[in-house]
Amino acid sequence: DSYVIGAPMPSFADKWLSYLFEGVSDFDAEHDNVDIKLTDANEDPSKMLNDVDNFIDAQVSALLVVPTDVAIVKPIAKKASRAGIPLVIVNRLPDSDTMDNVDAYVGSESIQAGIIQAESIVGMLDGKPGNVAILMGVLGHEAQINRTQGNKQVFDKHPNIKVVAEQEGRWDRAKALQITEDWLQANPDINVIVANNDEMAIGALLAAKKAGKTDADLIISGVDATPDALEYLGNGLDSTVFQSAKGQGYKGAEIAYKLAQKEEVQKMNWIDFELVKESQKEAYLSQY
Amino acid sequence: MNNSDCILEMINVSKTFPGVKALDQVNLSIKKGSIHALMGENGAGKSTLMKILYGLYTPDAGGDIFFDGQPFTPKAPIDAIRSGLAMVPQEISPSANLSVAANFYLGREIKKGILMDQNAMNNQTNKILDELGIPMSVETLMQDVSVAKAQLLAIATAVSYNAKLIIMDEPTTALTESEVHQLYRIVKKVQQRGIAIIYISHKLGEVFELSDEVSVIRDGQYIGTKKTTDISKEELINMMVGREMDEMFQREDVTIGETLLDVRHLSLPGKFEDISFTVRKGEIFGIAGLVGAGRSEVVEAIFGYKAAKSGEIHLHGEQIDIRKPSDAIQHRIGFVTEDRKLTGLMLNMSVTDNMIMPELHPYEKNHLISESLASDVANTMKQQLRIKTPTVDTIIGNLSGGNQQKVLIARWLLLEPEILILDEPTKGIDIGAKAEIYKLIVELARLGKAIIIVSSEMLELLSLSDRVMVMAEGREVGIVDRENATQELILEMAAGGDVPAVHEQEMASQCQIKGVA
Amino acid sequence: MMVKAMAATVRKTHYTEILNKYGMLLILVLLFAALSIKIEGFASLRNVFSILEQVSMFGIIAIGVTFAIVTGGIDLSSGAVVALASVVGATIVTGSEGYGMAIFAFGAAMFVGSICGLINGSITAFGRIPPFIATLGMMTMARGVAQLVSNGRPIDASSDAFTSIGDGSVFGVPGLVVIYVIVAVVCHIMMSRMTFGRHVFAIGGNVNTARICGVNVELTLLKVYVLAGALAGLAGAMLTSRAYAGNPTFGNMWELDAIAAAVIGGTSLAGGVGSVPMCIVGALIIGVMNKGLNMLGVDPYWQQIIKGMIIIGAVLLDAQKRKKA
Amino acid sequence: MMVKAMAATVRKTHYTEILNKYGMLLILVLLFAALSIKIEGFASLRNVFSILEQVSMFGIIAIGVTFAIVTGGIDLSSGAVVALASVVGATIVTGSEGYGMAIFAFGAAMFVGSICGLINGSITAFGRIPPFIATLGMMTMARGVAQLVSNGRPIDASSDAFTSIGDGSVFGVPGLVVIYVIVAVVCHIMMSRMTFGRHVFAIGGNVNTARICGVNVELTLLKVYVLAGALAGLAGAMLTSRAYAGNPTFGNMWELDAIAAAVIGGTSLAGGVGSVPMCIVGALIIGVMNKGLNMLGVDPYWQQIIKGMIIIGAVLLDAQKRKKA
Ligand SMILES: Nc1ncnc2c1ncn2[C@@H]1O[C@H](COP(=O)(O)OP(=O)(O)OP(=O)(O)O)[C@@H](O)[C@H]1O
Ligand SMILES: Nc1ncnc2c1ncn2[C@@H]1O[C@H](COP(=O)(O)OP(=O)(O)OP(=O)(O)O)[C@@H](O)[C@H]1O
Ligand SMILES: [Mg+2]
Ligand SMILES: [Mg+2]
Repeated sequence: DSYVIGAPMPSFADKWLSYLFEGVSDFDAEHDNVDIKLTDANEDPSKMLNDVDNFIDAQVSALLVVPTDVAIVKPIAKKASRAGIPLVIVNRLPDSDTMDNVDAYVGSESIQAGIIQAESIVGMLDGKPGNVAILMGVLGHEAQINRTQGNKQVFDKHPNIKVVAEQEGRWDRAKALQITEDWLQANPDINVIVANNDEMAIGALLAAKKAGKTDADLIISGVDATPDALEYLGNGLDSTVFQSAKGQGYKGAEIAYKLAQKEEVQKMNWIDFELVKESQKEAYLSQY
Repeated sequence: MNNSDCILEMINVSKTFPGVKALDQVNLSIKKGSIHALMGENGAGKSTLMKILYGLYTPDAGGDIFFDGQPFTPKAPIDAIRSGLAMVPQEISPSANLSVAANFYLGREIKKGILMDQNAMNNQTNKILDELGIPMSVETLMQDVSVAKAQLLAIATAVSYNAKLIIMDEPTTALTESEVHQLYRIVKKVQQRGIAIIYISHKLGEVFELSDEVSVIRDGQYIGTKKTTDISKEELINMMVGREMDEMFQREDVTIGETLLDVRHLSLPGKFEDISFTVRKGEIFGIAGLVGAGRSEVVEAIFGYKAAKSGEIHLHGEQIDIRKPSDAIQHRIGFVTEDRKLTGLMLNMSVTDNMIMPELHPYEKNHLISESLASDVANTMKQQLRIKTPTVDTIIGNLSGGNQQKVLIARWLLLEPEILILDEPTKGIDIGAKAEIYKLIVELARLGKAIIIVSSEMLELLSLSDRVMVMAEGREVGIVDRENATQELILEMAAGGDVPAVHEQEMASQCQIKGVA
Repeated sequence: MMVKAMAATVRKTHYTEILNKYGMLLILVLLFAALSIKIEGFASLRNVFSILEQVSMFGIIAIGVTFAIVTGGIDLSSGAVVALASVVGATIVTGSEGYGMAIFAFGAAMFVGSICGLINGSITAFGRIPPFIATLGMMTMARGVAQLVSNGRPIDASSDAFTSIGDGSVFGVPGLVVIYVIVAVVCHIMMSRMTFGRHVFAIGGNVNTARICGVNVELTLLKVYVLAGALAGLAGAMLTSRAYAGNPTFGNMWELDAIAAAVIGGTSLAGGVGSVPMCIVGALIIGVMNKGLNMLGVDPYWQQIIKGMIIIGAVLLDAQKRKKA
Repeated sequence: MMVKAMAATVRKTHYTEILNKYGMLLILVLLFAALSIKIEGFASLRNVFSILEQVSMFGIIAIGVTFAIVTGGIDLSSGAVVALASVVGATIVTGSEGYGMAIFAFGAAMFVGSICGLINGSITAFGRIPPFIATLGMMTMARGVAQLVSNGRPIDASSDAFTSIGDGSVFGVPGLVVIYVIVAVVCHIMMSRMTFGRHVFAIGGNVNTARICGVNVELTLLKVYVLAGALAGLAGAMLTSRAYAGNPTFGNMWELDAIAAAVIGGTSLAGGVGSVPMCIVGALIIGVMNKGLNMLGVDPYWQQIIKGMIIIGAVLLDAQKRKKA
């Protein structure tokens, strides 16, 4: 038998996701009897619903979805269950009510990334006062909301650490660069910059370099452990958080494949975040 | 204060624009049911005065206006319309995307419930147009209606407002002789209904034919009002320009040289067919015909603005290839187009820019355009043509209609053309300026240039042209020499499209006859 | 002979006019036919409804935008207004169940949209600043307010009554499609048969003439932008009901799709020309194309490229046809 | 008496004209002064250069867009062209070190931009379809190609030679600012003192008249869009050099900032009016505002709302002043 799996994706312009897609494609390439079709919602939840509808119309054997935001999973799950098509959600965890209608989940909890990231900073500060600025992704995105929340949860517990500024860097290196320039000018006390992703962290460290700040002056931390970011690790960037994009993609595809064949699968499949510091740079680089 | 005979009284009305005092304490009284001509040179302030009445401009403080015995301060045209005052503006610009009937009822649509009653509007429009003798299909889009028809429609619209006073600002500039007569008829019909009319015109003939009284303003100041029967043409001209002047232009003769332009069998099917003529150095060549005869299309084709399908153009005895206007400019052909708004003005650019556009390199220094060089030249032109504008940097849209026209003529004079084509060149131009333009044209001819002039003003064509080509329905009817050209002959040729039988023999000896099978 | 030629041109004109008017419809039909041959099940009623449902939201926006464009203006704020309306609608409906609340949420979304439109319209009509700038500013502001209201997060709107509007159907016709059809019919009548519509055209044709003829230009513009805002608000409510949530990221760039739909449908950006039915045709061309490309499984990068080419191609084809004819 | 009155009005005109011309400059100065009082160090040379550097990229785009708007057109593709150019530039420069390669990358980025512009221009000039649609299509296409080329990922561009352009400075003036100034001066001369510029205005003023005056309308439009494309490409290269990477997500919505800058600077969307210096003033108003809001640490939600209000407010203030004067 041959199976078609519909895979609505939130954005094809996102670097981290592009590795996730690679994982999906790898699985596709290894299995002859499955064809996984990816679509790009351009970060538009409504577009994602259209894509889901289209796949349901095309009567795919399973749906593999990385949702644009967790709220959108609810109608997706309803549509899928109405059509009797198994649904796998990857990377972004919807609430437990919604999960009742989802067949399987692969990924992690975004808030963990924020927590891990913040704890590494608490460690690096080692009791010294910290004035933190947070660079956020596009406001309203699931990762922006939860990573920022994770950061704040940790910082709130430490009276020596204050969040002094937060702005929307739109996941974008150039935007983050500009904001950081302005921050450093307005507030020379900032000694920690936490970014919701690595691209913005790189923007921040470029701005820091321009402002003449040295490594010792500033702690900068990102999320994703992209190859670019790993290169900067220890060279301006102090930590990042790895979440296996390829692993999630591959695992998600595998589970969707199994569901398509009506096999039993485990419902929750956790792929945890890992803190990456300079010492582990080579190990992570070799994974790409 | 107010006079019960008068529908309108304006007392000490002034209007200041940035840099221009357009009106300075002007007085004007219009008697009920009379036709009142308003005259004055270009930029005298006639249109401004009327726009104040129509609520388009707010006058300076200090003046008073009484309409139908009541103080009158319109804030917007709708106020004026509601009080019983309607205007046919100088530059009519109907909504081209709407139908005739839609334009007719714009702003006062007939409704049935919440929907418009399209049928009623069509029928009513039809009825009114029939009454006034302007029959046409009321569902035609306005963009497909000729300028002349649009002008008559605008008048019909004004009439249908049930106005007590209608302002007509130069209603005949877009019309040819026959339509002018149609207009006279309509104006008189309107007057018979007891409606007063303010009639602005630069044409003395019209004023004497139609009006009961005539008022003159000069340089924004009120000069006086006279009964038309009490004043002579000379006196009226004197009032307008402030000096003695001849109305009839007497051109002197110019020696005519070799053939410069030779047009052979030019055709653009559907527009004009088989047009052939020559123009010699120093010659002024007129083209006559009714509206829609295709005169404009012929000269547009010669200039390369519209492509002719077949035919040849020879210049200096050599065939030339004109595909686009820049080719014509290269051959030093100039072209003052007929429609100022559509193909003439760049409304929001300065007078200077409007003048120099066809050829910029004479104003360049080190490959860069020198603003001072350009304004110097523009200033010279301003003086030469007596263009009334605060500075040459003024936006051309702020000039009066006649002065805009002068700028456009200046544009092509600056090219120092070998051949100058003028399509209705004196549209909206006052008597004094007209004479100046005529002088200029003759001067150009004396310099050995060839002039082609398309005009609907018979007097203008007759007094200027060495020869007149008459067109009808896209065909060339014949070419008449200066000695033999009479108004009657040309009109007959233009109207029939065929040479009238009675004249045939006579004319065969007088002129070359073309296009007659 | 001349007369005959004239008669011929007159007859030719009729064809031209028909092509002018219905050229885009032809393109839509051809596009649909081509995809139906290529994709099994494309030419099914189910699929047609699905396309209509997907089109309905930005299609409704496009109708509002058409009014604005016909006056010679534009509305860039509609996407952001969708976001704001969705957040407001979701806030109202979240946690409640009844139909009353659901309808109130729809009303509130449209009301919020109207307010945005009122601001757009006032700035444009009374401030005399270009609608491009007025609505560009509103685009930024409305999204900011949407984020402020929602604190940057999606707001659950999974009230059964409310979502049944987006999920349900009337005699097999999806609820959103029903709304689209109603809006289209009402707006078509407004535009083509009512004084308001006539004035909209007059303003776009020549605003000075309209004013001279006593058209209340400011009031008409105000109405136009309020209508456009209200329709964007309605689309926001529809999206919320479809997505079971309001979200400040909703409607991103929808204004461009809506404008594209209007222009593909033959609305002239210079103003004075446009119609609701043709705007629907324009929206359907975009919708059919989106659906077709997805169902064909075209690579998303290529989808964008092809989408751009189809938009340009359709308008180009239409322009060429007119020139030749 | 009359003469005196005239003299008075003439003097009044001058004030009006100055206000018309320099009203926005005044607003810029006031905005800057207000922020300087509020924020320590805002009124420093260092900060001014920083603002100029941040503005330089979309400011250069705004200059190109100004040309397009003056002809009566628009360019919506510039943000996407930035992305494409950045990806192309980064691809060339990645892994290489020499200055030759760096300059080649800049050239290639501008070339790619020009090609996009050439397509925009051809479609607009010869296809006679509205530039809004042509460049909207190009916007989608260029971003699609950028993603295709880069496979959706940022491309490293950390060649020292290349990044030194974005990082370096000439006599204390940041490199990007130097480029901005050069582009501005050259384009200002082109627009105000050269035949090409005069023709651009003529087309925007009245395209029929331009034709009658022998202007090669098609060629001029082509040049305008090629220029706009090349400048967007240049901005893309500058951004790449500043960010040490090319990225298909770069330049998102920059076209709107660029158009806003042009219009705030007094360029009329109806065509025929505009200037490079005022376009710079418009860009600086946006830049100063962005910087000020960031330095004040204004909540990101409120930033958007305030930004929208300032854009509308500035244009509104300008329009009011003119009306009164
Ligand atoms: N909107 C305006 N702004 C500035 N100046 C203006 C404006 N309108 C008219 N003017 C000036 O006011 C004066 C009177 O113009 P007006 O149009 O009333 O003249 P006119 O008598 O109608 O001339 P014409 O016979 O040429 O139509 C002119 O000098 C003109 O330049
Ligand atoms: N914009 C237009 N739309 C439709 N028909 C037009 C248009 N302009 C001209 N025509 C038609 O083309 C034909 C030739 O017009 P043209 O302007 O050449 O006539 P003309 O002899 O120059 O008259 P005029 O005195 O009006 O200039 C006429 O039948 C006219 O009605
Ligand atoms: Mg006048
Ligand atoms: Mg003509």
